[in-house]
Amino acid sequence: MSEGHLRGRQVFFSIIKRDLMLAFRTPGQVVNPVAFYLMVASLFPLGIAPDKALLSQLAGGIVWIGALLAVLLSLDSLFRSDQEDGSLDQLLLSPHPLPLLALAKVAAHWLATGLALILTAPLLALMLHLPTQAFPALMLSLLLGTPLMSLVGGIGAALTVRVQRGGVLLTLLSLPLYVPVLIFGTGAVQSAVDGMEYTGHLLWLGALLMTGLCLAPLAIAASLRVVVDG
Amino acid sequence: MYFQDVSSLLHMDGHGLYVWPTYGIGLLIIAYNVLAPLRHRKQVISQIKRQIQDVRRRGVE
Amino acid sequence: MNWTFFHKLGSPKWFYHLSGKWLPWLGTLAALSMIAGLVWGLLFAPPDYLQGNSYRIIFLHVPTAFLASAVYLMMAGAAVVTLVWKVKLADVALQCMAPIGSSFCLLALITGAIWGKPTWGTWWVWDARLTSMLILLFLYFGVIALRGAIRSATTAAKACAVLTLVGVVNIPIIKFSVEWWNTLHQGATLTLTEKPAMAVQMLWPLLISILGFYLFFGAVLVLRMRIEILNRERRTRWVQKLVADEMGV
Amino acid sequence: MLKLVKLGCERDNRLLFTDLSIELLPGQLLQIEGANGSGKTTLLRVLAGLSSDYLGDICWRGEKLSGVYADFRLSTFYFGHKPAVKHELTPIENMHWRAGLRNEVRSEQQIRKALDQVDLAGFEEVPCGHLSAGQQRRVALADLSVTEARLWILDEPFTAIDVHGVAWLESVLLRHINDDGMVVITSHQRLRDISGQVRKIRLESFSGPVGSDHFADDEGAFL
Repeated sequence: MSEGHLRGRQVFFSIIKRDLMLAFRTPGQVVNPVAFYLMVASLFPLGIAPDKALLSQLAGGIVWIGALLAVLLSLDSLFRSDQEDGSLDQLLLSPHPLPLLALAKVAAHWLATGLALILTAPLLALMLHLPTQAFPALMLSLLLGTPLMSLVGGIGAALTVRVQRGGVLLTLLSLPLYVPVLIFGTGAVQSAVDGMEYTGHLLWLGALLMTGLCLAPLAIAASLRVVVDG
Repeated sequence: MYFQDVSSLLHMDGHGLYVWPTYGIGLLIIAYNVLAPLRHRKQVISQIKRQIQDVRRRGVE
Repeated sequence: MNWTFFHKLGSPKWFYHLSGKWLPWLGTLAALSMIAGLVWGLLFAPPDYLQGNSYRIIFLHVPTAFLASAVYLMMAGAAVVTLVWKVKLADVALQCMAPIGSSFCLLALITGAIWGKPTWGTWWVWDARLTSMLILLFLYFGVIALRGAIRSATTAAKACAVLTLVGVVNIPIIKFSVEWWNTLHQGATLTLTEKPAMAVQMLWPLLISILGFYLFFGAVLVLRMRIEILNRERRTRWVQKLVADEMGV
Repeated sequence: MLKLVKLGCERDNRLLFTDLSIELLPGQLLQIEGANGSGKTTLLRVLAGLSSDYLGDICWRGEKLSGVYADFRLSTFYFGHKPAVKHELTPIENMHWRAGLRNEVRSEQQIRKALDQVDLAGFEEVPCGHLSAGQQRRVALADLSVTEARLWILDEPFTAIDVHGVAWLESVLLRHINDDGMVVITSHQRLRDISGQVRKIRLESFSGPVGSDHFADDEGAFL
């Protein structure tokens, strides 16, 4: 082959660069999840009660569940846009390992949406009167949690890529798998609110993230091969 | 039998109100597991029969 | 890897005719042992010194709870066989196990909830086992929904197999995190986990009804598989002949 | 190089084609004709390796595909029904990521030359969403003059392309075949000036016994 030979690393970053370009060329892809996140979080005070004491207890859960739903909302288009214009076939036909490319897609999705959610989380926490000593815990737990959500949700996105109106099905498939992430994430914030030590929760979240980083791309690659095969 | 008569069996000193409905729902779900496949079987058989008749009619023409 | 003996062994036609022979026996055996276990537990077993008669729900709750997770593990086994050796029967089994497993999971949840009322005064207890059972029910619904959403049969088979395996990998993580979450918020008082010390007269009916439910599961699974085989193999000669004979034409 | 041994495909209980055996040698073009729905696209997707749901064997350089999968991937170029072109990206960006995926690095200058050959000279910086369908397909086809893949699998490349484009595409195919490349193509178009090494097959002739909706009884143990 010619000298123009790419190692895995370069393809990984070229896919991420491509997807980020796509994300910033269609601002809706970044802005919509953040807008959704703000709206969901501001529904709770309207729905429950605006008083400070109650809200500060619920703040951690609301911020986390909002982030989870926002990630799920944006995951639907992760592979669907590629499937619609035929580039998913090119992804599968690349000599580079598919799990690596799947990881690149998920990483690009996290950079485009996950980070944006993490940056807006403090604003929401303020609105929901989250005690200030819990802010670091919230940011750290979201920093570990959102990539995990993209990874696990990616499996559901791959399985439902060719299903018409697969968005709801994607939620149905992914939510049960999000339970451990949610438990450890909100647990970290809650124990920070109570002034207790929260590194244990973050360690568990980190362990789950490592497992997800290793296993989820394999599952996504397998799902893509199976679904596109039909 | 542990219970002297039918009325104490139904009453189960206060807990009958929970035990019997639970078994009722249990029976319902067990019945569903048996009847749903049989109903589906009738459907599949009739579809195959219609298919056979079509093939025969096409064969006759 | 087309092992010839496996070819015959795994062929739907062979399975249909073989199961036709012993299904009625399995069915009656299941019915008998279920009736025996439940009647014994309901009528003859003594009440529990602590919970009185409400514990009799255990003869329905425990078997269905066992079955709910056991069936999902069986589905994972069938999923592996479907993906690795691509055996059609394994996919038929996977497809038929899901609705049965979910119905048992639902029954386990309902019985667990109703059992909570006399014991703790609330209809639903966020107990560790019940909560993970609830999430298991969502996993079941996920597999069933995915099966219905994908049209082409072979893709649906492999996609559901992948989803089942992803689910089975997550079950221990979910169970652990829910139990951890439960002890964090509730403390150990409200758990159903440790069964009350079972006197012998209570243990026997429980074991028999567990056996009965497992046999019942086997019988209903084979029943559904036979029907699904007819549905999938409707274009083969043996199915058309079978139906033609039944039509008496 | 590419040998099909008794290839058969069945989709949704419909037998598309069966025991299709053919060998494609370097320097040959295989044109697959057939009515719509006769399984042409399925056959190409099977050849490209997108679908593993087929009977029979595919051999590449004498060995079974599963053994030489990586090498086969490196030397194959697939052009599907939908041109894999991102609407928000410009033709140049599209060619960059497509080349990267195929494990080839192309300089800016090579890409601009390729785009120029497909008559997209002034459109290099225009997002593909603003280009016409024909132009978008030409962006994907521009890869042909850039790729080093030996085997080209093209699904209806001539659709939505104007006369000038057709002439260019035929010249590229001719040049590829002359330096021992291989092409599998589905098209209703008669390929005029490369008739020398063209082999034609009609898919309908491999559709197996007519009206064979009864399958062998004990077969069907496998998915």
